[in-house]
Amino acid sequence: MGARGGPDQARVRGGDAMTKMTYREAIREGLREALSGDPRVFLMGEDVGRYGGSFKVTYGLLEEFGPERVRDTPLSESTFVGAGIGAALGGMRPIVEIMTVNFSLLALDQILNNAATLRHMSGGQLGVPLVVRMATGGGRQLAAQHSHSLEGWFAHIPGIKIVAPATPADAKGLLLAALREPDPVFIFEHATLYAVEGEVDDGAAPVAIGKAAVRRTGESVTLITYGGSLGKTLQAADQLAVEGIDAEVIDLRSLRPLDSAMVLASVAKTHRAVVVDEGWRMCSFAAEVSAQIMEGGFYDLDAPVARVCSAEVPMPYAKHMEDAALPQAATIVQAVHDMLGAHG
Amino acid sequence: MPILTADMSAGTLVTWRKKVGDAVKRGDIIAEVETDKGLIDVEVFTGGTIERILVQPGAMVPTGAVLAIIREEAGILPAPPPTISSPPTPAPAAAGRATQAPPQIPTAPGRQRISPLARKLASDLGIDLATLSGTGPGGVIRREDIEHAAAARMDAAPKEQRPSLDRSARFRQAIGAAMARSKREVPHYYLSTTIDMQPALAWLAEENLKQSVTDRLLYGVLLIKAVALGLREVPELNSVWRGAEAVPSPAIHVGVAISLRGGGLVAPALHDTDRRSLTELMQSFSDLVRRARSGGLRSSELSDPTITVTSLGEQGVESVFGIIYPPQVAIVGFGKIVQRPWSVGGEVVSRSVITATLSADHRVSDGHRGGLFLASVDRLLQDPARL
Amino acid sequence: MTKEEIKAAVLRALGEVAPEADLTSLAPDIGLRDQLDLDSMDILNFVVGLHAALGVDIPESDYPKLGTLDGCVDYLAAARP
Amino acid sequence: MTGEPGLDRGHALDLLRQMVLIRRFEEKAAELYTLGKIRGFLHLYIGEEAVAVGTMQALGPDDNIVATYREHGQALARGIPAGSLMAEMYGKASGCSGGRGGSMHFFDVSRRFYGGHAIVGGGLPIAVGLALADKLRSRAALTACFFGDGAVAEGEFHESLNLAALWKLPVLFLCENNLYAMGTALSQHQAQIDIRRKADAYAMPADVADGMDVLAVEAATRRAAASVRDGDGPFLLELRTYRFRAHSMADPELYRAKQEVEEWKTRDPIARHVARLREAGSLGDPDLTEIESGVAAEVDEAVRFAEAGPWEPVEDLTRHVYAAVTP
Repeated sequence: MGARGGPDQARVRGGDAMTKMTYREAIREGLREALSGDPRVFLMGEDVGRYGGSFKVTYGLLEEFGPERVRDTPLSESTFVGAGIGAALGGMRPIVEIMTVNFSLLALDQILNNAATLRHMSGGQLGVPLVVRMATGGGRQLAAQHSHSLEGWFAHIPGIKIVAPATPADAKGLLLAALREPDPVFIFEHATLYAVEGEVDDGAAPVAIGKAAVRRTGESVTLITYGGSLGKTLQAADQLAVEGIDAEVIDLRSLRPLDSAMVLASVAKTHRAVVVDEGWRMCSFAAEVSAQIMEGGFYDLDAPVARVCSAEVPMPYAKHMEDAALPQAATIVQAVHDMLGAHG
Repeated sequence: MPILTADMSAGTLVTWRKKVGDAVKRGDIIAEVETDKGLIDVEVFTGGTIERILVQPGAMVPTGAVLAIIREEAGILPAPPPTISSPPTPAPAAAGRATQAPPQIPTAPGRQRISPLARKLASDLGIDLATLSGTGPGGVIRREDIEHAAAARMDAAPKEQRPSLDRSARFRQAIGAAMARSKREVPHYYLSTTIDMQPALAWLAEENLKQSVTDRLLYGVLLIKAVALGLREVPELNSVWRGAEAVPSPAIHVGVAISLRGGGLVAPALHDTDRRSLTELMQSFSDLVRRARSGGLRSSELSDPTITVTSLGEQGVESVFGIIYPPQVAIVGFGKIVQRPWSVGGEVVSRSVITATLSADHRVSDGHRGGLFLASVDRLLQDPARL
Repeated sequence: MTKEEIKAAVLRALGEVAPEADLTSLAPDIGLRDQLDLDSMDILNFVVGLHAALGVDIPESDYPKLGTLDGCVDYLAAARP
Repeated sequence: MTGEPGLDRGHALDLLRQMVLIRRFEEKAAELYTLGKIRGFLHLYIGEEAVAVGTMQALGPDDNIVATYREHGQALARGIPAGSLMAEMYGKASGCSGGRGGSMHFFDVSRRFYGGHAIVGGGLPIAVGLALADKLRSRAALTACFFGDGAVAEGEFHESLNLAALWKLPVLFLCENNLYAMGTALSQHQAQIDIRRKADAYAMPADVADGMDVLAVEAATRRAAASVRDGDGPFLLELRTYRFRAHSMADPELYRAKQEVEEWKTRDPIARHVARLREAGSLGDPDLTEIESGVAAEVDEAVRFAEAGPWEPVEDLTRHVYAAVTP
């Protein structure tokens, strides 16, 4: 647990123009806009204040908005998430940072039995307008306890929404959208994305939750992924293009609700689907996407849906072992080759 | 008997704490009951005196059963026992809707809705999908649609040409068309060999004496088993064409040519021929013959063979070179068993022999491999006990 | 059993093996295999049928004696106690 | 008797009436459970009435309440109509949670009653959050958080008391210590059984009161609430009480001696309060009869309301999973 390198200088922001900034800066912009725009908004989490955020996302916000609205918490995940729920019941718009999804396991009771359940169980009386941000995923040699991908667990729960921004623009757009939701929204930020740069439209409206995006159009196979795996999937698509295989790449952006219509429309065109997901294969989020394709697009399929997931092992520390465990561009290309038959 | 635990449906009365004639008031404990969670006190909710006890200690009774009668004091009138309107049983549709899969997305126009299984079967049986309409939900083409088409094709080859043809003539026409296509498209090569049948026939006669007549074996079954075991040594002959590729099939299903009375031929499969005993093969073979002649074959039996064996010995023909049935890649033929001079240990004797032939698809195997196969069939027949 | 009853049993067994054949016009002294196009499977089923109907156990070596209808009747009459 | 000097008769009679209402309501609930009208789990409050009624006197309409699955007493004392509670236990749509929660999950936002919580200790972080919101919005109110001695063993007890004390949040932690966490006596699950002293670990003021004496409970709660309202941060008040009935309807009570139950019954909160009032000449038989018949009528009306209540249409199964309209 710890940040890399010094804080990145905030880019000079033009008027309504596009600005090139990193994923973490885009989130910081979103947080700054939210804090200055709505007095009900406040941040809570471990080391979000003086330390500037373990991934440097909340750097500078304590100085700008003060300790009342940027609150470092004790290492009490269950209680500061529960307090976030309570404050949301009390009329606030809290943004809770759980440093990484690995520590969210300590707060799962509050998330499942309170955040996701209170509205339904109270007959509609209680709403929980809460945003929770979590870093997620492997690939940084942090070994088994710090490399989990559990989107499948959270997306299983009715009553909450799950988003996984893959680009700086979505990192800001989905955060702003989440803040307008009357129900809890969990934002999964892949830890390898924080330093990735991209264009962000300063005046952009919040991104609609529940809408996927086509990052690359293609005819012969649909590659479906989200969050930290988008880069590898686009790399695989480029390699396939060299071999004359034209792959369409869909970035789901939102896992619950899932944009099944967009996925099925693409499969109806390409008749083949590969789902890329860093979760472990069994009961992964990819399993749900595959099931929905089978249920909704059965007669469009020319081949069984393929899934490229992490090896079913606790994440090893050694680089070559971790790389072997995680989905890679090469394994995605191989999955497409297997699907199309030897001569591709 | 009161409901005392969440999922209690019956209880055993253990002891009475009051007896007939005792006065009781609301809240008194009048008995103890054994439940799935243990011994629990029974509370009374009305005042009065116990008039009659109906259930004796040790008896197990369902919840709601009357345990005792209490004559209430005139003064206190308890609220009438509330009548409960039971919760509506959920209308299946309504309750189901919340758990239903996303609706089917309409397929693009021109895209046929056909199940993968039906698509595979159609290509195996050479059924043209363009003309077919499905009977599945929303007009989906399913397996039985292909089977009906295949059966219909058997009955009605191109109708418009000869509407008055009888069934077997039309059937011969359909087989003729398939044979012609196979002859044109498949590069056949042909091999033949003569096999000493003496050891097999001697062993068979002896075996049949030991069996009852219902278990009696025909020599044809020995030939079929020898072919099946031979295929294990030359597996490419057991391949089946899948699209543009001949794929060796893991299972060996020998199709046995059966002539139908009044002309016509079918070759249904004896499934897993190599793994079944001679007696089992005999029973299945006999069953196939009976059903073939009464029109009771299943379409899978027609589409499953991975190779075919044809025998014209009974018609007095010494050797027969068959035409391969697509999508198979080989056909084995057996002629009549005849007496021939045969050198045994340097001495010429008269032996019962048979001519075995192989017609095979040169794209998948070559003469050398075909020869190896016939040699192994010959070798297997020399040791019939191990077939 | 009289010869007539044996002949009826033989015809019934033949009918099961070759259901579409016209047995009324069967020549009693011409080979059954040729008249009815019977193969070795049919002969085996015919023998099994006779065994079931008349309880007679016919060894393979006696098959030639069952070549014609009369042959069958004579053989079976002799074989039955 | 530690009653206030110059005991106000009207107030004392009202306390009695509220305790009798809880007692008779719970007895009727037990009866309806044996008839199968109320299903699932049912945790009765009989014996602890003084805690709910006494503490509620120190809480105002702006204060928030977070309780546990043994919350019938708190709900009635907070003023939620007995009919809507009974209807909820019948599973009717007219119940205070729309038939969705049942006995363990009463909610009434109009009275800031944020629920029965069935996860032991699960309510504490919620209470901390409510108090945090009020502090951030500078809203003069406190959050009363009820929990049992069982919750003291949960990690969330430590986390919540620490966070509330650290951020000086207006939380009144009310520990209803009835000596048993279901079937486990206090000494079987706590190294330190003097619960009040645990507050020292968080530099939090604390007190203890006799949970069987409604006036003592009221007095202690007023003092504790005053400390919280003065901005001194949270307060832990331990109320030592006892439940006369099993943990829940399915409990053969193997873990405690019948003798111990009988001993505690001699300190029945209602009987003690009646005796005190008779001694002070403030209560005569007619008053008692009037209270009993008034309560009996209210409980019968609650049953009729529940019986007549409609079932929620099955088509509404998926309503309230998410808010109806998203932006």
